[in-house]
Amino acid sequence: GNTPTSSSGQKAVKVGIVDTYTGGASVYAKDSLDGFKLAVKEIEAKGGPKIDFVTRDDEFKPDKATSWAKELVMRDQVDFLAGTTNSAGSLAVSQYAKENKVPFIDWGGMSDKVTGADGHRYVFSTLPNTAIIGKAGAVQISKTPYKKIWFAGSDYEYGHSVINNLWSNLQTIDPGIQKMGETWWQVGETDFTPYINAIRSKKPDLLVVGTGGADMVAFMKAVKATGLVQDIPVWAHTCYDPATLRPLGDQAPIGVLGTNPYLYNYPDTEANKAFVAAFKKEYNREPAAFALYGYMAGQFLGQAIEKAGSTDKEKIIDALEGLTIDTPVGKATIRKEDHQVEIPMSYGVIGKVDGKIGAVDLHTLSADEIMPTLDDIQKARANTKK
Amino acid sequence: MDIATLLNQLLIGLSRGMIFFIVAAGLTLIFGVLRITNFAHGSLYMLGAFIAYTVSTSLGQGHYGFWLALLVAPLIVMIISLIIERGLLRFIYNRDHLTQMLLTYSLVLITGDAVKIIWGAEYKSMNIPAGLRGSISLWGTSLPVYNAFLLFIGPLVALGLWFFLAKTHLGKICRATATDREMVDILGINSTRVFALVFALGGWLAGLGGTLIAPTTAISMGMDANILIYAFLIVVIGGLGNIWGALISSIIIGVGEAIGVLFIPSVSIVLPYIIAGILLIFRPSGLLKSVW
Amino acid sequence: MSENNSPLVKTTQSKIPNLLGFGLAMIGIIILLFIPTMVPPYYSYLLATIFTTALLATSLNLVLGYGGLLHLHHGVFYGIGAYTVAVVMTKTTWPFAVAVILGPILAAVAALVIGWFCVRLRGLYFGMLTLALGQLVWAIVYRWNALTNGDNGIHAVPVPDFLTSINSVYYTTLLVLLLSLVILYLITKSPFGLTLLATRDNPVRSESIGINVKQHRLIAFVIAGFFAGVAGVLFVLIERSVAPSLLFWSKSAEILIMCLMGGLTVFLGPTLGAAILVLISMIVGLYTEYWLLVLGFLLLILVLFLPQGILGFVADKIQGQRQRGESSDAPN
Amino acid sequence: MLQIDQLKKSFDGYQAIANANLSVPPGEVVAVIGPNGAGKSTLFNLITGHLTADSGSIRFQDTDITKCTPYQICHCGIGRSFQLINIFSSLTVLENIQTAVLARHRLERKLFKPAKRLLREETLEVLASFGLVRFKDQLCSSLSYGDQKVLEIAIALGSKPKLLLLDEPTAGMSPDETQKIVHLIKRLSQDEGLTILLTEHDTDLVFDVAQKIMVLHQGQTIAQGLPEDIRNDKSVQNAYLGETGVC
Amino acid sequence: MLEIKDIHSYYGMSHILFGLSLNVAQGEVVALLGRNGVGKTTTLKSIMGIVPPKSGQITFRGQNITKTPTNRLVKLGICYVPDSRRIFSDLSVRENLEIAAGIRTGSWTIDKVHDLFPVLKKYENRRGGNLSGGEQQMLSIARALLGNPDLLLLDEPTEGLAPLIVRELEGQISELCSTGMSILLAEQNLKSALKLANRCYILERGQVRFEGTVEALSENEEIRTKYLLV
Ligand SMILES: Nc1ncnc2c1ncn2[C@@H]1O[C@H](COP(=O)(O)OP(=O)(O)OP(=O)(O)O)[C@@H](O)[C@H]1O
Ligand SMILES: Nc1ncnc2c1ncn2[C@@H]1O[C@H](COP(=O)(O)OP(=O)(O)OP(=O)(O)O)[C@@H](O)[C@H]1O
Ligand SMILES: [Mg+2]
Ligand SMILES: [Mg+2]
Repeated sequence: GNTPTSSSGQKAVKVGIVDTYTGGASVYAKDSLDGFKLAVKEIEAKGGPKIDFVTRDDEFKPDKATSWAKELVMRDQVDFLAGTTNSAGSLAVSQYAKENKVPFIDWGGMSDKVTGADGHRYVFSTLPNTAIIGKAGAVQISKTPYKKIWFAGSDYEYGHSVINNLWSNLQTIDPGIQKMGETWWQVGETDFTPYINAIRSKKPDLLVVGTGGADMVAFMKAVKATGLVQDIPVWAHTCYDPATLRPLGDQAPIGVLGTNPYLYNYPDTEANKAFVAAFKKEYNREPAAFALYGYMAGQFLGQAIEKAGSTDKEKIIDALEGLTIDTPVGKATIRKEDHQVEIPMSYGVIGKVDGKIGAVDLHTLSADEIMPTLDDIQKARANTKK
Repeated sequence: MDIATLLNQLLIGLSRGMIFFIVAAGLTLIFGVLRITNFAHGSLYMLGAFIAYTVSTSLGQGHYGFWLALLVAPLIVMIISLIIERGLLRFIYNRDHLTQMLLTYSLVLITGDAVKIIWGAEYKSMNIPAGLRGSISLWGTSLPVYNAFLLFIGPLVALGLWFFLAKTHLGKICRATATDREMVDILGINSTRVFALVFALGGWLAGLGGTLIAPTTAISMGMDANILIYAFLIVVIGGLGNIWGALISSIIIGVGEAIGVLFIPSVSIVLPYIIAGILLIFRPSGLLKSVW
Repeated sequence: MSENNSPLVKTTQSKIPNLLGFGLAMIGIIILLFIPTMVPPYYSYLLATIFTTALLATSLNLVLGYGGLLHLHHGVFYGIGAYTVAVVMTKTTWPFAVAVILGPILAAVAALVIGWFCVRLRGLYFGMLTLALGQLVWAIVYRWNALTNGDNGIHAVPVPDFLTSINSVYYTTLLVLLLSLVILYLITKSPFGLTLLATRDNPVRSESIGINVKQHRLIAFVIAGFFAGVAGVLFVLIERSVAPSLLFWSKSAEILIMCLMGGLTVFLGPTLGAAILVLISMIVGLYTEYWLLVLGFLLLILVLFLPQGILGFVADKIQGQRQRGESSDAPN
Repeated sequence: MLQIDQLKKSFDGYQAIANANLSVPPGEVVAVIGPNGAGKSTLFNLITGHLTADSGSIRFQDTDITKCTPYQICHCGIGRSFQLINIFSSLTVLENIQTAVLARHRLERKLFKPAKRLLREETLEVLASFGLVRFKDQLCSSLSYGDQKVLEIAIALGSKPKLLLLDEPTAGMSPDETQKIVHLIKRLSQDEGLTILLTEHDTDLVFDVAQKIMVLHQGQTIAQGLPEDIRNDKSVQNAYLGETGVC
Repeated sequence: MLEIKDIHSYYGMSHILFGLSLNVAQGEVVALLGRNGVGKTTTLKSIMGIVPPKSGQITFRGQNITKTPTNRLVKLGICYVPDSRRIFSDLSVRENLEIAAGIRTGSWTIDKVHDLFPVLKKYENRRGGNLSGGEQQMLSIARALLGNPDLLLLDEPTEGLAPLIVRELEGQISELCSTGMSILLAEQNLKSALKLANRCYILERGQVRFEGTVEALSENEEIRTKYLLV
């Protein structure tokens, strides 16, 4: 086809996006796509490189994801791949990316394997993965007095991975902490009362939950309806995210603990305000975390192309490694060794602010505190090699 | 494990079974009378939930929203079912099974995307109405009021269905149609109208199930597939077309899952299939008599 | 009575004149042999995917169309075939050949076990038990993290070097597809296939002429499972990754649609259906995220106007013409 | 050859076979007669294993087949036709017979040999003996009722039974077609020495072909013996013959 | 009142009725005779639109009903008692009657059929499926009567019934005849058919082979032996 050129006379870089645009998870894909589009627009407005993109719907199926990745690379000849909310899909596309030397930016799959055990030169992640979430959660929980912990979650990769990481980090931080048991429910579960009632009867000090999306909202509703927090405190990543709190309205269970990488009103900085304003102007809604991930992906890519001064993929990869940019959450770096983005994470509690339910008692954990160590990464990679 | 927890879990399982029953009753009714495997039943349930959301939020998530939704949403779903029946299904009654399945499956695909076009991809949530919030303390454990409400609604629906089928003229005609459609025609009753009625009633039940589940969960795409598998298993285990069979198997699955969660909490995902597999292996043609 | 209701209406007796059919097939095969040299590699990949899917659908049709059994969860055997290769290649040091052989065999064994329970049931009960047991297998694969990596799936499955290029994958899948189709075709024309048709048409009568209907169905089920396993192996060759969604019931629904779309009554119907469905999903997917909506409407039209499937419709037309020609000497 | 003792079978509390006794000597044509709903078809279904008896025994050539499945019973050498046409509607006439022939040779599981040529001669022989050769490549659903009924019997012959059960073989046939069946029955019995057990409402036919008659009434054997004895039996006249007798 | 002209009916591909014609006048009882499988039931089913004829015409009181849907015929005044009785086995006896009542109003009510068949009142609450054959037959006839037919189609009402019950039923049917209802009766039981009917048709292979009064048939030995085997 035609190859549009940017003002600098370079060939446009083409990104093929494979993400989930049907079904329950499509809300994230939409956010990240909008964030990415915003970044692309901003870069172009500043006279930066031109970035083209096309999207494909993987329907949350990993086989579809690779099938589209192949189409994009072989037929559409995209230079970069990006996506996908389904972790298994991210891993599958990542593997294809590696074999065909096409860089892949993961802005949806949170599996720690993407940049951890299965990481390689051609994969980048612009969102905090489950290793980071687990570590952040462990830090937060270690600051509480709870020792006997029950783990629960949605029975899928994200849930298991968060819980596993959290548990292994907790063990290293405080060997006195004890795991009482695990409960796993089906993704898409609509009625959580039996699970909560069962866990409650075990009387743990703390319930740690690894769940997301629609399950999170349904779970929080059940927490409120059963009055669980009065008996047993609950921890859940993104529990005070607007995506969770907005649908819950005044039915959000006050007192649930959690971590969160990004809120449109936190961090309360000029950079974030500008981003929120720009996003709102474009799409008439506040950006959620996935919008940030897509946005960062676009910014990283644009700035790397500029830095590389070329549209050569290998050169862009070199430029991306260790690249630090300004983002709504402060400085963000693509870590050179594992291509994992380093951003800070907040933690806090669901509470009432000015009569409205929101996050209270917010603190920030710096990227250094929560990134998996390079040692860990090396160990994980060595393990899969053998 | 103390006995109170077990009892409470039993009640929770029962209330879980009630939603299953309401949805599966509609499906089994359609099975029994129309002899159609309605894959779109889950979609109607999902539509019920989304419409309930729209109705209740249009009243600002207030106290009346839910009750209005409870009234209106199932009715709207019923009208949609009626349109489906008159517009599509009635042309394929004399076709084979798979063709009918395929038609209803195409409706699944269409409604899935239609819901997304109308309501967007984001999941929705509606509130539990004011009077049904919180929980009741029972033997030192707690049972959410909403579950208690379901425990009340479920039998009400069962009773209503029983009354309709056993006591009303139309109900009797429905039962007669289930056993011998042609004979109903011979007696001068328009059986395709009965089909329309039953399909609409089935749709109403699916919509009711969707409305009732809506406050407890996140209303999202994908709800359809989840409930569909449950409803199918329940209908088959109960004996195709047998409403009371559906009631029993709903309770078995609901309670079975609730109790299962207590003892093997980490693999609850396999529970419904294990229960269904065992029941079908030991009662290959369903718990109660099938009308087929 | 539901048995008589179930899938099939009639079989086509060599409707297209044999020679013409053979000639067409030969030309088709020759074109397929040269395709990779003529088109960009993506299309070779797409065709390889179609070949695999076609084999899967044809294997289902052995029980669905020929056996008249409402098999609602065929994807399980496909998944087992694929997972076997993936697991063997990543978790053991066994050679590739073992993995490739083991895939279909384990799929067949699974079919034997599931089938053993199911063949006792009729009609929709049969279908529902396949669904329940199949979902159970899915749940096991999904949960057995140590072996299957859970819903992450297994990626970068190593395969021998000679199978890494698109072209070699293309020729391998093509070869295996043709071979399998020939075998399946022979089976449908064999005494076994004829008897299978008889059990579909009239199980009661079949019993009374000395056919063990349940066992016969079980064998058909196992054969179908075996070839689904073969398709699963091919899938791994093409994608080199597996995920539990291969065994989820919606995958099986897709296969079922392919069979119905192409036509159950014609041997090559499912192949056509597979090609159409894969192409639709790809082409429509290029333009809109609402491809399922489009598919839904297509199915609706198909059901209302071409209930026999596409090839079934064509075959009916041809047969209709023939019958009109013959009707002069028909009785009554 | 076939020995039935005190057979009982009930459906949902309704006693369809109350007490049936029958012995079929080798080489003879035996008829079971009785009013509609007397249990004749039920008796046949019990013999061929399509139903299982509640109590009593069925012995064939000194083996107890009471609990056997239909296909086992067929392999023992009992073939049957059905009252309602029960053929393989999507197969051709030739294939209909061929399945039976294949099953008899236990070739039904042969996987890779084209069925087309297998045992064709034998199949054609059966077709020829029923005058069906000219239809051989037609779908059997396109046959006329009478021809389908003939095919119905021919399928049973395809498995070369030693004992043939015919359930109302001439029901709904024209007189000349009925005559053909009578000849066929006689030929099978006399020329091929086949033992035949049949039911029929056409009493003329029954008295014409049968060497022995058993009368079933409300599930009970009320008489058994030579045609003349039956004709003159008082209880039989009351229960059956009298009703359809002269007006 | 009912006139059938040259109808051809099929079950799928098999041709059953070959240009059959007959008529029934007001207040007349007509018997359709013939051996098993000659097409008596099919004729009745063709009239009822269950097996609509592919060609030919059926008129009822001058109105063409060839393509009229089955369920409309009751409103026009035709009721049918099928040979297999087809009681709704899950419904009670009373429910079976209730369903049929009120479609077309007239003199027949549930009370009146109870008078005609007292057993149906006695076993009112029994499941239809648990009735004996004769009782089912009465229920089936009663159900049809509740449609207040002007023309009643009866398919082998005496089939499978004990002689005593047959006699009772014959009495009840002749009682119906005397009310002026037209009846078209398919029968194998020649004796009872001749007792009830004014006129009869003998069918053979889907065609009428003999038409005439009962007396004519009684006198015609040849026809009887040829087509009825008696
Ligand atoms: N599967 C069944 N369930 C319930 N009742 C049955 C079943 N099969 C047969 N019957 C009943 O058993 C009785 C005997 O039936 P059967 O078919 O053996 O009679 P028949 O002697 O063959 O009559 P016909 O001469 O009309 O063929 C009938 O009253 C019938 O209704
Ligand atoms: N549903 C059907 N499908 C195919 N053929 C049928 C069907 N019903 C009846 N027939 C055939 O149609 C012909 C006429 O049958 P019909 O039932 O009208 O005969 P009948 O005169 O009522 O016989 P009977 O005295 O046994 O009731 C028979 O040869 C029968 O086998
Ligand atoms: Mg009989
Ligand atoms: Mg009849």
